Amino acid sequence: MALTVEQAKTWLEDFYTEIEAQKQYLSDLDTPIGDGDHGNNMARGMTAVHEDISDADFASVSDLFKKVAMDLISKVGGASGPLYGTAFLEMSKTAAGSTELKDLVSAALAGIEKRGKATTNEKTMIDVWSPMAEKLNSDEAVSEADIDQFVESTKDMVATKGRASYLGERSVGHIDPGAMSSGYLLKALVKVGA
Amino acid sequence: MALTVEQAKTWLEDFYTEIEAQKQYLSDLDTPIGDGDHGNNMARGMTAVHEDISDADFASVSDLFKKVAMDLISKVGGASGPLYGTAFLEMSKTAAGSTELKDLVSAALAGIEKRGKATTNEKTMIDVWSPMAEKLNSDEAVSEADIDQFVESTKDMVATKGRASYLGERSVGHIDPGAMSSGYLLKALVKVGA
Amino acid sequence: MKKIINDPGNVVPEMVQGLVRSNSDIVELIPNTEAVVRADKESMKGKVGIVSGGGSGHEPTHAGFVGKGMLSAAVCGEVFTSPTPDQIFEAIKASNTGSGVFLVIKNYSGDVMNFEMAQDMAEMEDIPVKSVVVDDDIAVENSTYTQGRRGVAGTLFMHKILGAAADLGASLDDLEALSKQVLPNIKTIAVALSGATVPEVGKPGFTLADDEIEYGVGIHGEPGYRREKLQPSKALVEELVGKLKAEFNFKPGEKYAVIVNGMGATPLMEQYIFMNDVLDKLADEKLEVVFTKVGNLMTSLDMAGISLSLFKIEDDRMVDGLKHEVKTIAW
Amino acid sequence: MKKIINDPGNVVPEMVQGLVRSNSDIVELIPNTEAVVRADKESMKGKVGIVSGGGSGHEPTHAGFVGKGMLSAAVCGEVFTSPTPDQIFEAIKASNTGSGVFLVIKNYSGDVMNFEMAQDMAEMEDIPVKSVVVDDDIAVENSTYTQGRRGVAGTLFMHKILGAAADLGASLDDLEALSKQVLPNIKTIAVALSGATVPEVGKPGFTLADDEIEYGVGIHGEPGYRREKLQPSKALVEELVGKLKAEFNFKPGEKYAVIVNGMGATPLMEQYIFMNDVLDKLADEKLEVVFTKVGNLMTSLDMAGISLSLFKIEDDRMVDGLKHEVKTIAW
Ligand SMILES: Nc1ncnc2c1ncn2[C@@H]1O[C@H](COP(=O)(O)OP(=O)(O)O)[C@@H](O)[C@H]1O
Ligand SMILES: Nc1ncnc2c1ncn2[C@@H]1O[C@H](COP(=O)(O)OP(=O)(O)O)[C@@H](O)[C@H]1O
Ligand SMILES: [Mg+2]
Ligand SMILES: [Mg+2]
Ligand SMILES: [Mg+2]
Ligand SMILES: [Mg+2]
Repeated sequence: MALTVEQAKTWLEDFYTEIEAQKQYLSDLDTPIGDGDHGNNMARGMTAVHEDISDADFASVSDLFKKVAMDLISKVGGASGPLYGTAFLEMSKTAAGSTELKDLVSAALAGIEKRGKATTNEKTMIDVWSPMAEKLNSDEAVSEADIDQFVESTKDMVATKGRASYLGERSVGHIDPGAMSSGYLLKALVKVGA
Repeated sequence: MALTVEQAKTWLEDFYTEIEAQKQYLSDLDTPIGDGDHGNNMARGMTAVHEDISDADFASVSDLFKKVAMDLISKVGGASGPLYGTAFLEMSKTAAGSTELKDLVSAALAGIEKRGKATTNEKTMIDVWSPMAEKLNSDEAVSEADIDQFVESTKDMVATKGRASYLGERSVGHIDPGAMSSGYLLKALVKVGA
Repeated sequence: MKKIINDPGNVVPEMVQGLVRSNSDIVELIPNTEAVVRADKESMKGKVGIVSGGGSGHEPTHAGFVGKGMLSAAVCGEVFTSPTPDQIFEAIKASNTGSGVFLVIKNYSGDVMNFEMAQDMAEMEDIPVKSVVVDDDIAVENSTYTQGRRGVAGTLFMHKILGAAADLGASLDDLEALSKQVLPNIKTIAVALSGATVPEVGKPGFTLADDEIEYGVGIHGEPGYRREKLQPSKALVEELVGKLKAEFNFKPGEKYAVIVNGMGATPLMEQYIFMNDVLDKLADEKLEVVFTKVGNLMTSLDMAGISLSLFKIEDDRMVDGLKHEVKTIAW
Repeated sequence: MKKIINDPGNVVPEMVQGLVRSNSDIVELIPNTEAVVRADKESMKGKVGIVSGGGSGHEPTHAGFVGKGMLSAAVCGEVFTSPTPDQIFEAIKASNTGSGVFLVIKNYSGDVMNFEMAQDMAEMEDIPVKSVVVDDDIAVENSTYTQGRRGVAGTLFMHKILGAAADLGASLDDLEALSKQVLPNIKTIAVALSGATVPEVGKPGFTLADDEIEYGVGIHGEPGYRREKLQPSKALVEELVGKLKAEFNFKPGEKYAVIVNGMGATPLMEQYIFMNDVLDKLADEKLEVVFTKVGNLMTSLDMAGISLSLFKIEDDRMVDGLKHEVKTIAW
């Protein structure tokens, strides 16, 4: 379960393709409980990532992730930019030692939690990353259906962090857009089969 | 055919009532070829006139007209304020000597022409005042139907003065709002039977 | 009609109150009028007064331009309706410190007549008064047989130049001569994306389809010269600068001042994007831009749209006038 | 969507270009960014820099408040989207003349995180940086377990006070202390008449019926606390001042500064009428109003509506700060 540079590139290219396809849907999810830009934000970032990695060679997964982190940090903005940027920055640091999925995902989660000062059950992307890390760390297999279910779980939560928190109870009944995009990212990761 | 103070008051009160009733219609006429305020403008002025004359006594027609002129000048604004104001100011001057209808109307017409630097066939109130003065000066009787026809004649004209002139040829097919309000004024005058 | 007002018939006095009460260091109400005069009386001493005004609904025009270095007083008429002569006369009196008063009038039949009557009243009281009638809107064909062109946002150039000159001590005759020099060199053209709603009327003066614009609309929603589908900013600039070019007969190396004016409901973001395209286009024409201003300066209530005003600079002292320091609410 | 733009994906750079090109005496572009810094470098020498920024679409905020006496630099993010740390870091570097930089951040998760990352970057290069997170929007319930209150138009009080202090030579520590003194005393509440349309989205973020308003809406169209039928200005004032009263716990004789802020599509006429009613209401409450400002200051694109900000003055030096002279595009 260790990620190679090739696999990592495939992962990110698949994610890029998915974001392009789901851009409108992600922004639509962000409309009732946010400001309707999550799809645009992610697409802006992943377009830059795609342009920078598709024809480039990377000596290591760590180098590749560092590039991805920088692109996301400098292109996305909003809340998701620093969160995904920090996730990849932490994964880059970890990948210098290990590219085991459980180590990478745990590092990303720690970065997101630190950056966003949030925890589980606050209706954010953490509610996808956290159960994912947990399963991996107990050496359980994670299916795409599992991830769909992590994403879906945010629907019934009350948002207490990010823009959706302004809605309080009214945020219930909507899937969190950042959870959805994180779901796409992690499903793409599962798919490369590392 | 000389106007008394009582008749003059009746005239102006009738005009006030008519303006109140036709306020919306006058503004509607002013919408396609102007700025849609002629009814409001006239109503603002005639409300002031009504308040100032209904319970007051006037020593002469001249005094009464002076009061009316001042109210119209200071309350109406726009194009119609100075025009009607000047008309009553000139009628006030003339009334010191004669209150014959033909003298009054001729004085008003001269005032309007001077103030507006306009002449007949420019699709303005002059196209009502001018034929009215002409008929009176040739000692012909003027019926309400005659006045309706003066007003109606502005419909086919091209405006070359006032706001409607910005429309050029496109002003054709619409009755001039100032001609309509002048029609009301002169029909009310005919009705008092001086 | 969705407006933050109380009584549609009372919007002007309430607005003027709000304006004066929140800017008492700059303007004060002239008693018993809807006109305002500079609070800084010291700045008017020995200077010719500059008075302007017109219908309300164009805020910050005109009251927002009263203050040291610009207007001495401004008269606020009913919405889109010329003010009355008695109010203009009060503004003239309040602005006269002995050197006379210069009137800046926009070319509408109502404004011209009311200001002329006020001028008559002032002359009867021996106050020397001169005036200029601004007619910068090139959307209207000019002809001696018509009312002629309307006065729109280019009028602000006149206010600024005359205000600066008066501040520096120009006489009434100087100001008249200066106004004649400025007048033929200011031209404006607008494009509207939506009509304006006068509170007492309650519905827009005209309506445009969701994808329609109208070129050449006046500041009271007077009709323009063409309707068409919404265009990108660059195409709007192409059309509007094209019209101005034909009027000015641009020659490479000429100097221009530029105002991009929002009509009321158009965000500043769009105004800056439009200005960016205007500057590109004027550079293509090899013109030198010596002064720029962007903002909601002469609005039409809630109309969406923009007007573009150019001022051809034939004398560099005009630039000094444009840059002369002022203390107003809105310049 | 009816907007004067070219490419919806390119509105920010084109707007920033237009803004900088038409105000080159006041601001200049920081190379390779969408951030602007003061043109007047002399005014920054030996002073602590003040940097703010956020998503675009709030013009004239923030770039319009860059200039001597106010901000040193402003970072323009994508529309309604926090700017990125690298751009903020460039603004910090451009504003640092050796005395450090103070950041004014509005309390949105994105802004806080991006500014924090920029602050980390600056500290790695040994630039001393401190910051304040403004959370003046009382529409949102406050709680340590949530994101907390949003930063909205009351932030302008913070910019003005800190800008004046920095101009007079305050140190980074002084500014931090001052910001802590100001923060609890600024509170804002808004009412929206219509939603804003982000160019890349193409449709309004929310829609209201023809006769409907929403209290408490945020500057990105975040939901408010109640929808109801359109009310007269006086009733809106009653509601909004009522909310502020409950927060401040008004006591007779207290001094307040007041900002009435247009959200973008609301005419100045309505803003002045609203201010007139606000001043009446505050007088009823026996409060003393020591400073007022009215205008489109922190907008939300083409949203119609108004926000009302109060700043409780506990120290008269704050009034000096508010009145301190500045040279900016829009203050
Ligand atoms: N403090 C936080 N911790 C973790 N995730 C957060 C936090 N704040 C926001 N998010 C995530 O960011 C997503 C919104 O991203 P986006 O729409 O791109 O940014 P913005 O809210 O600035 O418009 C949310 O759906 C949520 O998953
Ligand atoms: N120069 C003029 N001479 C004569 N009548 C004029 C002139 N200009 C305008 N009018 C009259 O004034 C009327 C418009 O009045 P009104 O709507 O009250 O003023 P405004 O045009 O300022 O809104 C026109 O219908 C026309 O009859
Ligand atoms: Mg969002
Ligand atoms: Mg009219
Ligand atoms: Mg009118
Ligand atoms: Mg956002």
